[in-house]
Amino acid sequence: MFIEYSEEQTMLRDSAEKYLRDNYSFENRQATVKESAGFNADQWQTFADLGWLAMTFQEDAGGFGGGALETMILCEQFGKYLVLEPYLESVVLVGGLIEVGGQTAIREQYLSGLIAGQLQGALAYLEEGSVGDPLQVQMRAESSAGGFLLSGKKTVVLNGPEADFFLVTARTEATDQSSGQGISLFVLDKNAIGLSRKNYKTYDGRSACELELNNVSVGPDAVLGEVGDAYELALPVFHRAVVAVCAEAVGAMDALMAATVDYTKQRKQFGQPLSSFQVLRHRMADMYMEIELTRSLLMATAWKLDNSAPDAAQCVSALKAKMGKAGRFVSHNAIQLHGGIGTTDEFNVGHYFKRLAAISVMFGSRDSHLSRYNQL
Amino acid sequence: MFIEYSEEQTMLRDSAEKYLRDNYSFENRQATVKESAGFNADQWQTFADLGWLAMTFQEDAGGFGGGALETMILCEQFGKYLVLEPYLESVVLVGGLIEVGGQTAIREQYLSGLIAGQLQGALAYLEEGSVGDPLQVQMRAESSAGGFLLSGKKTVVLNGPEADFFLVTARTEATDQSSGQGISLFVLDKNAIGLSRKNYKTYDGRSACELELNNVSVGPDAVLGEVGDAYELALPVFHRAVVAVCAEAVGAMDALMAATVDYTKQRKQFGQPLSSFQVLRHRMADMYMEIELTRSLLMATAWKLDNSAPDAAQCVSALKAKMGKAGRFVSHNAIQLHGGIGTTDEFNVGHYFKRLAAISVMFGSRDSHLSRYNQL
Amino acid sequence: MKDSSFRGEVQAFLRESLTPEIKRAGELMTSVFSDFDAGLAWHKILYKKGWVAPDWPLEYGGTGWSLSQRYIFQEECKLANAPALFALGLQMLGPMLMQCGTEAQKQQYLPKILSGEDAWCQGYSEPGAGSDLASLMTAAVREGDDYIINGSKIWTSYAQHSNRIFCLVRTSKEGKPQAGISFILIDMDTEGLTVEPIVGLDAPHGHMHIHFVDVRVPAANLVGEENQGWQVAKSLLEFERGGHNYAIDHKKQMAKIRRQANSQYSANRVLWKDNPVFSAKFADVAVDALALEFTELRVKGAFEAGENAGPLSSLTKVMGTEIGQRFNELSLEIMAEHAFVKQLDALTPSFEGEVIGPACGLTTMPEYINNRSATIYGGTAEIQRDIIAKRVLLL
Amino acid sequence: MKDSSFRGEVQAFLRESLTPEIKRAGELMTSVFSDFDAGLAWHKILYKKGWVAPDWPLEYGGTGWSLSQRYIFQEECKLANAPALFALGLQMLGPMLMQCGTEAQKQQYLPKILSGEDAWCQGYSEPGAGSDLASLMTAAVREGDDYIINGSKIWTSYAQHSNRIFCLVRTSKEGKPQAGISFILIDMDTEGLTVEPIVGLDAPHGHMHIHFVDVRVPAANLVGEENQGWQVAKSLLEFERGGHNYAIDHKKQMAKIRRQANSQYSANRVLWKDNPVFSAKFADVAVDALALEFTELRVKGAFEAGENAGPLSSLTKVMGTEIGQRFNELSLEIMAEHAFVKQLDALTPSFEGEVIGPACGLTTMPEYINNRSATIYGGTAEIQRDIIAKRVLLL
Repeated sequence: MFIEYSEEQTMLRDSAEKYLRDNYSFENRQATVKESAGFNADQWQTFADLGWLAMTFQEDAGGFGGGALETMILCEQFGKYLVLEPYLESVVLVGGLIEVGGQTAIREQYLSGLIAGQLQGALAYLEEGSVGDPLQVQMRAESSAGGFLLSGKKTVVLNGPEADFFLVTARTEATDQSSGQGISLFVLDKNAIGLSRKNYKTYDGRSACELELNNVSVGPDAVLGEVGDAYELALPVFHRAVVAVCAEAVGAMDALMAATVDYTKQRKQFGQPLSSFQVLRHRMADMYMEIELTRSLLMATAWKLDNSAPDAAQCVSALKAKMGKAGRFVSHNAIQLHGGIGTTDEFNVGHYFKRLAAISVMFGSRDSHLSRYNQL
Repeated sequence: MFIEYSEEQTMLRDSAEKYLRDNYSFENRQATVKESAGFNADQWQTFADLGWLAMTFQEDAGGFGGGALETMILCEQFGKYLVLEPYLESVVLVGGLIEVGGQTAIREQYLSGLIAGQLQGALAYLEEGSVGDPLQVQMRAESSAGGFLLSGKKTVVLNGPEADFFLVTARTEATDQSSGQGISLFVLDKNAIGLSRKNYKTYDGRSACELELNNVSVGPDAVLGEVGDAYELALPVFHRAVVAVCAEAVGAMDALMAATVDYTKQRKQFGQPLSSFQVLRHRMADMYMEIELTRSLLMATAWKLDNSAPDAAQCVSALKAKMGKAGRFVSHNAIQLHGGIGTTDEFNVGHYFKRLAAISVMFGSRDSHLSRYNQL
Repeated sequence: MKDSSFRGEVQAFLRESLTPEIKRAGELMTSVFSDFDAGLAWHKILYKKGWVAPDWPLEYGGTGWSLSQRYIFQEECKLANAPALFALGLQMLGPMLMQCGTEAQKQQYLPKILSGEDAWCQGYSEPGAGSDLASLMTAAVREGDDYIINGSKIWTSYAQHSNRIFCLVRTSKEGKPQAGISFILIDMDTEGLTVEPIVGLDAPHGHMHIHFVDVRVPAANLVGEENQGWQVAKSLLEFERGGHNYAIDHKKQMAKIRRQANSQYSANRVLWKDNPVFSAKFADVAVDALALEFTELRVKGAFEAGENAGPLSSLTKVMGTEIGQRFNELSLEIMAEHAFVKQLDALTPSFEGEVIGPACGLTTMPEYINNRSATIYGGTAEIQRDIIAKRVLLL
Repeated sequence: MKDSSFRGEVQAFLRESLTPEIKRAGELMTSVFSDFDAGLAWHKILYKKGWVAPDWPLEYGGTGWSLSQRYIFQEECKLANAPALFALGLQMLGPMLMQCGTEAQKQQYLPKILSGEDAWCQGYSEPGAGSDLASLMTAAVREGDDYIINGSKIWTSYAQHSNRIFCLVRTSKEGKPQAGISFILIDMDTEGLTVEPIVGLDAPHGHMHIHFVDVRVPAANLVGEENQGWQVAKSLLEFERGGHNYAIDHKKQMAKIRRQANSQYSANRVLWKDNPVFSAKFADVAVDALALEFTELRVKGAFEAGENAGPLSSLTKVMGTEIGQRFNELSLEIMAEHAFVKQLDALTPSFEGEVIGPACGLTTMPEYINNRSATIYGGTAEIQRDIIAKRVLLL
């Protein structure tokens, strides 16, 4: 398995890199963070115009048929430039779930809008007290007049404040509360009666909300996939999402590595550049090794997902576990080597650090993936 | 809890240090290793003459009434000079068990001989396949004519080849095989009929044996403590033994630290002493910190055992866990900083390393103690 | 008094005197600093009780407690969630004035440090001089009975709340860089002195950038001789390194993690506290924290015995801060996405709104973020290891 | 041929050709070296099959396999417990002679490396020149058509089994230390050359100390020009670093640990494989090993694409050796006291006695011991990190 990029893939990477370098400065990014919207709508429209949002959907859904490798290529650049726009939330997760599970009507209603940048989605699957175990779903969906009545709460719904619609997990059967069986996935309009949300910002500069449903009524066509089968349905989408965030992490780590090398070459202490101190040189060598090892796992995992390799799921867990370790090591040391300035808001280093902190715990901690790695 | 040594304790440490410095050279030690006996009988006799073997026994047993602190003080010096003589096996373990559990006749038969250096004992408690769980005892002790018939095998009986008698754990009740209940401790003469042994050397330069019992008959007076109660009986003795080996480890780490500092100051590479390379300086600083942290735990644990502090058992597990980490870090880096010469037989560094490797897994691995630490 | 009954007395006092809002300020600390107002309120309560400066000699307003009692007092305060006092006057300048100050300086400043009337901040670091303090450039030029000061200082914590600052300034460019430095006391309202915030990563308690433009300070405000400031500062740094009891901070952190692990679920419907891998990791750090606690007690024991405990003080700084950071990481693992929610207003003790998500996760992310600087300020972890190599191992 | 059918062919060959004793030698390896005689026997079997030098060009006796096939071959050999070949001729000297040797040298030496008739050892390190190879002192002085060599070499592995040695010697003291070094081929039976064992820590396979007293070597044995030996050696070192597939070693180690964890008990009657903390630690290292495997494949992919994979080769050396050491530690944790038993005779493949304790623990301690040197020889882990900082990060 020697990975080679196709010409199209190389072009995608280069054009994404060039666009973001020219049009996504850290200063503008920080200005966006300070605004109430979670991201910049013009940027999002441009992403759509560039075809990025369509990239990974099947051709019959209006996409370009890309796979995990394309997701990886884009997200690596998003990570490098600390892109705030909700590609992960709206495209990878929500778009991905609708594509695999949506009936024709739902696909038609939402997919083209997502791809065109005109609709935003958000996935609501976490609940208070059990974010470490997304199978502990207490949200109830009771059968009612052919449809369902949904009640309960969801927490930390990323991109929720911007979403036109939500995908919500709820328990349709009274199975064991931590079982993967009996969970269903519903599409809900943001204006559904009985739905309320409380919006806030996150430490990594995005927006999220708490969601409360109070007897929200939906029709039977609001179910994605089969009733009770959300876990099986969502698994491949979550695999793709892990590739997306780990690619973002690799891009962020690359940026931190470059910044740290630059800074230590310029900053003098005790009459010498920091980069002349052997301890710091070795620290940077260790950062480099952690990044490259993660990159190797990332590339292999994306390739294996696209090729349906039998060990693809195991690689996903290996990747997420490795990213957790590498992300901490690299970001902590990037700050340490920058000294005080690395802890200020005006310097980009701390913002990469916060994003890596978030990614490190999303979709399962390092330990939970290590334990899955052993079992798979 | 600010530990201060008494005058007697300071004297004990100074005199042990002086005796070993003057009389226990590495060259002589290595000559002993190459002989068939596991240690030097003259040294052992001198240890007895100096009162070291009597130090920690109660006065009514012919001892000086010392406790865990005295054990620690002696063993730290033993570690520093890589002493081969079986103080741990014969005095701390076997002597300690007889003192807490032996009936008058047994105490009279063995204790004064142990203290005088004329008798050697060995504890046989490990069995093949389950050295990580000493409660998995398969050795059987069946009641027979008022006494017991013992059958089964024991593995890695340290000091076994030199022992005049053995303490052997055996299951007297058909309780769950990993239960602490139902295990009894027996005294056996080395010449008991049905007892056979296979002697060998260990990597850290000591002697040990496999023990096989085939219907070995013992009287009811051969039981230490109550029948079925060996676990409770042995626990405080094992606590003392953990202090002993960890003190030995601290002494060994001190010796490695000093050797590494010396060597790196003398050895030149690329025109400079190794000690001028910042990476190696920091490595040595880390070695120092690991040693001092372990030393603090060691002193506190010994003190708490002597004062029957409620958290003494928890400190024992903390100590053993910490020692496992520190011993590896210090010995691995001592070798690394010595380079090739650290891997040769003629240099003492590798021998400290091997002893620390052994101690790190004795009486439970680091992880098993971390898990005990949480439970205690 | 026996330690146990002393402990009882401290506990009783804390039960009585810690108001809910002051206590809340202690709970909500996300760095070594607490909410300034709450900290000051607590300072005044302690002052009234006569317990505000246990480390000071009795003659200057100390308590006369033994080292052991002082340790117990710190421990009980921390575990009862008393907020940290803003300590630069009490822990740094005060002891130094007792040693190097003139009689007039002592009489003028010490009582006001004790009472809380004066709040002192510290002007050491400069934009060009971080760890390499000796290269500082802020100049003090003698003019008659005054010095005229020009330059700037950074990372000055709580300068916005302080009415006075103690500074290192350059009074000579001759000789070694350390040789031309002086130690001087400045009123914050002196003309030409301005304060500008440095915006931290979501840190509710900012550090400040201080600019000096022709700031005129009486020469009588010099502590020690001109050009002797380095020696003065050095003794302070030693004090700073040796004086803090990290093990007590760790106990507070561990208590918080236990609360989190007792209420939050990891995979397979297992509470984090029952997750064996998490447990082992927690025990790993807890064992190091325990080893550090006993090391800090060894340091105290050595002090009490009149020995020099210097060699161990870089160790306690390095290990204390690194262990604290490891606890922050464990906390983040448990709280996971709950820690993403940014609610800075809820971190002020007077906040009366509703907290989003589990309350035990409110401080997780800002603590994790803020605590990265613990291995940077006061001598980086790297510099501490350099010191151990040089001064302890004599390499 | 498709990779999968190639793999099948290799497996079939290994099933047929690996005799129990040769296989036993592979199982009993406790370092990168295997029992010399068994390794040589295996060498001759591979030679007969035409598979002894897959990395060599076809014209010199290689196999013409793709990189991927060569990787599969290595992997299958290792996992079938084929012993390591004594590789200094095949992996080091051979490729270098193809590049820098004269036609006569190629004709004289390459066929005998291939056949196993010649066993080559390496004379680089000296007592005063460990990592700092450029400071070597062994002198070669020209005298007519010969060089007269005086000095000594250490850490020469399997010199006792070798009939030839390639050495770096000093032919000039002018200029930079690297400038005066030459590369020369020496017969081990030359007068004045003596071999003395360096006793290792219970290592069954010793390293040797070689002394040269007026050893006369024909000048025709120089490889490359006089004083150009550093360039020759440097290309070899690169080769050594990039050439080894550590991930394959790790798979063999993991298979061994799984056997141990499936048969040995940790506390509370739990097999080690079912101990969640051990499992997590094993997975932690296994994930790094997997990441390294993919990195090695990236290196191969880059080679195949004609790119320079140099930057990653220090990485694979550092991580490959450090991961291997972490596996050794896990193994020791499982085997615990069983690993204490010293039975060096049982480590030779011809041993017919009874093994004491579980057979799966026989190699645990000597592997743990021997593998400490993996981060020392061939450029220490510290030097590899220096190289990454300098050449990759351009610091």
